[in-house]
Amino acid sequence: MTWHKFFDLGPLSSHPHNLFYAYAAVWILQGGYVAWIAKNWLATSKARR
Amino acid sequence: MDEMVLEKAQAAAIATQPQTAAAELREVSKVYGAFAALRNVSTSFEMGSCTMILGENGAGKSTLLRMVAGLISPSRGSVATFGTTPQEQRGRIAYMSHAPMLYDELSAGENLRYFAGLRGDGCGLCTGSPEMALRAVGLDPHLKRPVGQYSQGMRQRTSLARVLQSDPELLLLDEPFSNLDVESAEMMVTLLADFRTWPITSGPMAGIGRRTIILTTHQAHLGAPIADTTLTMRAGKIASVLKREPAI
Amino acid sequence: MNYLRQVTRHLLKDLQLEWRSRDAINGMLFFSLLVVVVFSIAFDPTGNPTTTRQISGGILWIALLFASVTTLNQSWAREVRNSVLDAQRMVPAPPSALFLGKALANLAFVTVVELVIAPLFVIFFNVHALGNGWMLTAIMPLGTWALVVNGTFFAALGLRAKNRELLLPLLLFPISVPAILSMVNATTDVLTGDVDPIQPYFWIKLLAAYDIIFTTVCLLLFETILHAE
Amino acid sequence: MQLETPSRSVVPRVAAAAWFAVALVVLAIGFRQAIFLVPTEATMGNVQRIFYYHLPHAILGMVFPYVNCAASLAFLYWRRRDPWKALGADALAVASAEVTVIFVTIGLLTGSLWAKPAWGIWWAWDARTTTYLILWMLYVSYLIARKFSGGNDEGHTLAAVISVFAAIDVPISFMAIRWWRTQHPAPVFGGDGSLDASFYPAVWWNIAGWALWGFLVLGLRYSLERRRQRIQEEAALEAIEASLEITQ
Repeated sequence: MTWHKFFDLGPLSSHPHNLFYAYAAVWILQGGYVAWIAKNWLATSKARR
Repeated sequence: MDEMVLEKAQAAAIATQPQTAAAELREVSKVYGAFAALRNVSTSFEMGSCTMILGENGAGKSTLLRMVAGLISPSRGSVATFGTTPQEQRGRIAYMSHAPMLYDELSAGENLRYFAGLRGDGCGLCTGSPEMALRAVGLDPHLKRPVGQYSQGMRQRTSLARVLQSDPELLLLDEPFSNLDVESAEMMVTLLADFRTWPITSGPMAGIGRRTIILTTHQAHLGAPIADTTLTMRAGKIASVLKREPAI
Repeated sequence: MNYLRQVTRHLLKDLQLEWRSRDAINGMLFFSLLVVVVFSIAFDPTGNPTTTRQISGGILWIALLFASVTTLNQSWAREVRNSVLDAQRMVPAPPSALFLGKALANLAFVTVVELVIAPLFVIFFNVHALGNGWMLTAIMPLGTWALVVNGTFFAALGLRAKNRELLLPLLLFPISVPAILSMVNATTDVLTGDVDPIQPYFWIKLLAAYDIIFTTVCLLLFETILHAE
Repeated sequence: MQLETPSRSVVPRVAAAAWFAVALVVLAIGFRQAIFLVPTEATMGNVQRIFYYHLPHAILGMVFPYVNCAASLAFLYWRRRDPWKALGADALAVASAEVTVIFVTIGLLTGSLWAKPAWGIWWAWDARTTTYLILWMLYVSYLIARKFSGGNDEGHTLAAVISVFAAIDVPISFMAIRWWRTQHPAPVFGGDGSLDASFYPAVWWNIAGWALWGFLVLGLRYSLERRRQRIQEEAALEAIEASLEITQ
């Protein structure tokens, strides 16, 4: 498999693009959660000063 | 022979716990979020004393009382009643709040019989029956009306009967005179003064201990006749302690 | 022995309170009646008798589940009124007796509702058991107890929380999934009678196991939540 | 109270950064294996590669609930004995519950994206998906209940009790749903049971990578909660030590 195929979103009636969506969803959710933690971490740092 | 053993046990009890206070708070704080209801309070309530706690709303009176009753635990510090935790001494402590703590749908007699039953069979015999307790506070034990239809004064008296029938060695009263007319309040004071003279007949302090009362109030003049210690609280701290001979 | 006597005292007290006020049973009765009627409007039971037979077990339990949720919060509300709960907490007796007494009282209330609703159910949905009808005498109490024991516990847990009306179903429904699965399947199997008779036995056993496990956990943890303050 | 001197806080930060780097490297290797190196599955084609991200999340989603249960039991044990340790256990409990929800959400989402090409439907009520949905519901309701019951000690206790219930319920509902679904026709699940050895590198690297990531996130969330608790403690201490504003 190649990068080109990975990002190939294709027509919506077939589902090869689901692979991309699945990987993207994983990273968005995991990354978003970590970002949320980081945001709150900074907020607590401010609160302490 | 039995008497000898008993006397020895009593002597030992006196020897080992001469300073045991009825209730003792050591550096107690209670924090709700960023609000401190109690702030580093240390005090003790002598066995046989009657303490009146004065203070404004939010001064921490009720919190202190509920803590001694074992209903809330301190955020910091420790509370001891009769040398151990309040939870272990439930049978010897009674607590009466300004809410009646009775079921509205049941009559006074039914309420009291229910609570007397919950204390188990051993206690029921020594305390005097619910009927006696109701007579003591001046209510008709055969009254069929549910508590929900009582007047405020009658409810308060029923509430007092509920705590008295459990024969407590440490009696905690939160605002017992609130919503009472002067006459009822004076009657309650007389009852409490009488209660202090009752001998203790069971438990480790049988025959030697004396009953302790802690009450909170706004109306200092009502509690003054029985109180030998007046404790004033302000913003979660004890502002002053005043000891004197009680009038009654 | 003494413990049993305590439980009986709490139970009798709750029955007496309910007898004097009657808010729980009346509310539940009407509520479950409403659910049954709404479902019969939505599904047209006379037109499709087979489908009705297949889904009526589920409808019956959903009606009872929703009805008991409305009551379970109320059953603790009467302890909170006048701060009686403080008096209960000061009593030198095992707190689990209070819980058990109240759960048994709630079981009695829901059973009364079942006894009234069941004949109505038969009339409205035109169902009768094609399998072993007597099995319902085991399924109904076991299923009701599964709902009531956890429901009473979570209602007590939500006592001091905000949004406590919402909190109870929120906790009760997910936790009750295995029980709901068992009782609905067992009831459906009995009503349709088209599976081999071993199947409902299996669900009854699972339901009984669920009851035993969660009753034990509730009794063990009730003291913790009563004195959580 | 001096909380964090810089010298003390450097070590965990460096460790966390190193862990983060390792996790990213392992995940990169896992990604390369899953997308480029492992052979394409014969019947499903490239879409099958979702599996390499789906499986680690599904497995780890079953691990964190046990962390949550253990932490809650620890909280209940320490609650009266050592409040600060108990708060730590509570922080771990909330962190693991949130991480559980994140992982199970991803497991459900990727599963659904795979189910569409594999089975032709987005959602099949088969044993596995149903049990994961129940798992998800249990921990979401745990988090909502936490929110409702307030951030005080009482709320933590109630949350710990709910967590124990959820942890007991998880295996029971898993069994019940499995037994339930075995009598119904369910979509046949081909793949992970009979996985060819040539797919192993992608599976193992990704499981390792996501486990490293998951426990790191758990640690980060835990220390964030710990930090919040410390700020709260400071605020409480300040409230206790605040001087009386009333002139004596």
